[in-house]
Amino acid sequence: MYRETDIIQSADQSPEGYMIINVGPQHPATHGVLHLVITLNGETIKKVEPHLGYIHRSIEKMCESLSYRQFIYVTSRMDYLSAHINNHACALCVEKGLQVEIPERAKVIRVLMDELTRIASHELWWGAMAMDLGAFTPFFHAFRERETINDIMEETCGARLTMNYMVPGGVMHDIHPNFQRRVKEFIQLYKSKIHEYDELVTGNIIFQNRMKGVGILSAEDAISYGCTGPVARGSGVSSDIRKVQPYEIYDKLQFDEVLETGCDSFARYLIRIKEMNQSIRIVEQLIDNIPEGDFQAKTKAVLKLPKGEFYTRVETARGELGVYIVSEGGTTPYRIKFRSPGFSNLSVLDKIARGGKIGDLIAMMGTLDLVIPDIDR
Amino acid sequence: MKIVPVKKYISDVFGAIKSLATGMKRTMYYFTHHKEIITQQYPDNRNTLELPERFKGEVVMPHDENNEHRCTGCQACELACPNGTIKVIFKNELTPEGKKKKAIDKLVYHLELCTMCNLCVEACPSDAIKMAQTFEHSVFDRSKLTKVLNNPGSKIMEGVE
Amino acid sequence: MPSFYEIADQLHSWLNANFNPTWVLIIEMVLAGVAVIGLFAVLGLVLVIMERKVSAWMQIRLGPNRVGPKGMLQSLADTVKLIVKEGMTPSGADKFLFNLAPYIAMIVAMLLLAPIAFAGNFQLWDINVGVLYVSAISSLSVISVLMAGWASNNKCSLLGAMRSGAQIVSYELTAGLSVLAIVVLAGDLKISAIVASQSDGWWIFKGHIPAIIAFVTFIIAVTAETNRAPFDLAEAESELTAGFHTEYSGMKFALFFLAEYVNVFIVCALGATLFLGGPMPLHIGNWEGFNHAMDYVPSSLWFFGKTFFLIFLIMWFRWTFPRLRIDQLLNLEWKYLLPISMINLLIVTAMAILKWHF
Amino acid sequence: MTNEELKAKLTEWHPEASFEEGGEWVNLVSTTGNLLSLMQQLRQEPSLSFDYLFCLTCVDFKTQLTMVYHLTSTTLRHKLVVKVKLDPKQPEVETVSAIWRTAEFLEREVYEMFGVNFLHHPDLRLLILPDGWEGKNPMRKDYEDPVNMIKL
Repeated sequence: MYRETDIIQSADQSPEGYMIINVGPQHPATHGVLHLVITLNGETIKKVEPHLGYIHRSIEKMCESLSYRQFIYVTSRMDYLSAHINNHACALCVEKGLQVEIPERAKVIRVLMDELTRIASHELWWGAMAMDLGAFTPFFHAFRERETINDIMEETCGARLTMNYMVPGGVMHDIHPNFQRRVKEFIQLYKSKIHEYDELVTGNIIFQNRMKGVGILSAEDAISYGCTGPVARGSGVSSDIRKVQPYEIYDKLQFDEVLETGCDSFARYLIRIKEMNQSIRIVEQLIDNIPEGDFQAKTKAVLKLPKGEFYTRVETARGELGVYIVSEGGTTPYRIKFRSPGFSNLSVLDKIARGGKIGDLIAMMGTLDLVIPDIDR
Repeated sequence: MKIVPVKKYISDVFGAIKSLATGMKRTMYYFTHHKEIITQQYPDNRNTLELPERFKGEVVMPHDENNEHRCTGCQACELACPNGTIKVIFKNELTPEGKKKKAIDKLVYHLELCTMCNLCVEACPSDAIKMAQTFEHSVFDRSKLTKVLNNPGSKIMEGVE
Repeated sequence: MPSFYEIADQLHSWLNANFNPTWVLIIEMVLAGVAVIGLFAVLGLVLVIMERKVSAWMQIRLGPNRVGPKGMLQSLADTVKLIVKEGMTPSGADKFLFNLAPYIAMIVAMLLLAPIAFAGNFQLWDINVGVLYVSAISSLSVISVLMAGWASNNKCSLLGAMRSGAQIVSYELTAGLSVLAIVVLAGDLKISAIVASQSDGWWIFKGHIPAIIAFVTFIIAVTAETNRAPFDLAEAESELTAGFHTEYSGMKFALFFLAEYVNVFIVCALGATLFLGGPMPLHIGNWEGFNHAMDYVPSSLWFFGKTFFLIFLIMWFRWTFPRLRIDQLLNLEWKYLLPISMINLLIVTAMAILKWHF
Repeated sequence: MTNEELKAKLTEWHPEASFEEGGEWVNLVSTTGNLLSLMQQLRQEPSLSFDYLFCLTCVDFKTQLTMVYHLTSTTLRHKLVVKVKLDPKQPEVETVSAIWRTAEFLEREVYEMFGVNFLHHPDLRLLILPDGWEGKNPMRKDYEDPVNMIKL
């Protein structure tokens, strides 16, 4: 796929001592098939150039031939760690077109699932990030909590990763009778274990030195590069869609948008740790207050969106996911665009990595929380 | 170059050692507390392993004791499937009154294409298909993944339209 | 139960009675060689399974538990797999150096075993500059790493090798200075003499706080010198895939792997000998009954017990800490460990002159 | 700023600009010639300060290609959709990557998927498609690939 591009040719004329290394497509720290061509001077990074497309499935093109019910399942495969939230965004966008009001119970269930997904995603990120830095043990500790969430998901949605639980008009099944009990058990487990995260990783002097002061991303750059989610919030840019453009019932919930002004890798790290606590807070508010009623609004068997354009923004675990549907009035979307958070977060990597060491690059990639299928779509 | 005062230098060293010791205490706790181990020994616990009833393993068509199923052949599942996993093949059957009636010959299911999205089960108006809780699907020959869901010789249940 | 010393002694006199002295020497050398290789194999197997179990328990999982009782033969099965695997040489590699490097790593590790006192009066070679010998030979291990990294013709390997070079050269200093502290206290470079000087108490107890500081700096420095996490920058699998041994496979990879573990064993054995009394039993002041009971434990058990305690310590580090960055690694050495151990050496010297230690 | 206020303000500036109805946000239709100056104005005008380009894409309407820019402001929180219609035979438009750096990657994606040529783009190369890709642009409606596209 990658043969010889300008960077190789330009490197031939580059100053003596520059070295070009391919990080990926198969590399332990890229968590997927991301391919970075990095130019080094010794250990110092001079340039990072991403090459994408190794896992591009052309989901946008695929969706053009799928009906409005069918295309939602594909989006689970984009950012597989926040599959629920991707599905949620699509369902919201279709509902916006259909002008369906969904039952209150479905809204609450959706938000609960979203927040559990967010916690699960951040758990995995935390483990993987520590592993990138060379500490293996946190990975397994993170999986203990993540698997509990996966079990809850499996019981209610029938799958652990790509659930396809959100459908236009509500959710596919009602929640499982055990759901509330098990979520409460999970909250107990989470609260009894969260301090270990600080003991093992956050407070560790080696970890802090690896993270503090590296990968500086100023607020202006974060905005200009279109960074979203924890990456932008780590630079103090308020960008939580749940706050700035609330959807579902987020405007009625008590939670804080976590902001850090450190602008470095450590700030981005702290954001995600604190965000997990906020998500727990949301789950705690909702878990005993799931209203009775239908879990799905009545919709027609064949959905047809009116001619027009529909755009929804939701906050996934990685940032803002935008779903842009152009409809010509048929049963399939005329054009779908997914504005994925990873794509714009990746574009900033070259900016923040320059001047750092190879180890810093790995740490920065960890704090950007890249999911490659989300970037490539 | 910045000069660090001696006092700060020493407190840095001790702070660092303390933070490292905290982490080591945590790993030592798990090293000595084997009850916290969460591993499931998968092939060994196969007999006791229970999957939730909603788990989406593969699509099956339940038959009753008379070898009758509920599928009317309405093709709703075929239309609902995003991947073309299900193909309904028809045959003509004679009803007891001597009329010709359309019925399914085979409901072909391509497990290798299926993404377990549950849309076919949702779409089915007569609850003829459901998701089974199996998950050990690996086979040595791809053709074995193409399944016929209705049993040979089966027919539609009385009263299902 | 006869001690190692008695067995060796009886063997020696039996050989002397039956063969002429030249043959005795040759037979003894062959026996020693076989013993060292046997020890290598056993150490490799034991340490690998130990590491895997330690890591598993710290990571709330079970670890290997299929091959043999409680999975204890897992590393044997791994060895068989590695031997059967094809050892590939990349086409662009410098074939001679590429194939030589793992053997150099092994030979260095083997040479280091010579002066180690495994039990009371039981040494292969009680050289009079034993500590110096160990310090000198152990710095050679960097050559095999550099050779492997360079000959692989792979940029990741090269970077790993260069990191390793910088790292080992720096940490040699601290390791040397920490060892010197004990040499100053014991007043001898000979391993047997250092062991003998601890018959009334181990140096870590006798030497007050400076000995403890020397012990801590020694442990940190040897962890770095053996390329173990959190100082495993030469491998750094999340950065450089596998660093200097990216291109190695099969038996050649196994040799690197084995050499790493044997190096860990040797530095821990040295640490146990210098700071924890080696084969000397634990004696506490005037507790006659206690001291007497301790004497009944064989000296080889004492030695291996202490060594494995230190090995466990190093494994504990590995499975707890994240990896350092290369500049932080060097900062740690030059800004923290080196000044601390130098000042410490001064204090120890003063202490030795003024006879402040016990 | 509400949609109506925004619309009034934009009409004041660009009397010739047209608006498309529909959608929850203001749809401003610009021309290829005016685009860059309009965008700069939108970014720099303090009462608008559209500093955040959250979506840049292209839609193939067969008779025309439409570039769609979704803009918002991180301080004022209003949104604007800017559209530019391009000729599908030879689609060319000025790059906005100097105004919003995120456009650099997004435009590279549009370049390879739709064949839109962005003038003065700093680094207009293939990003996702393999190097040496020849043939049509995959996201165009007339793209055919008998091997990889399976029609159900």
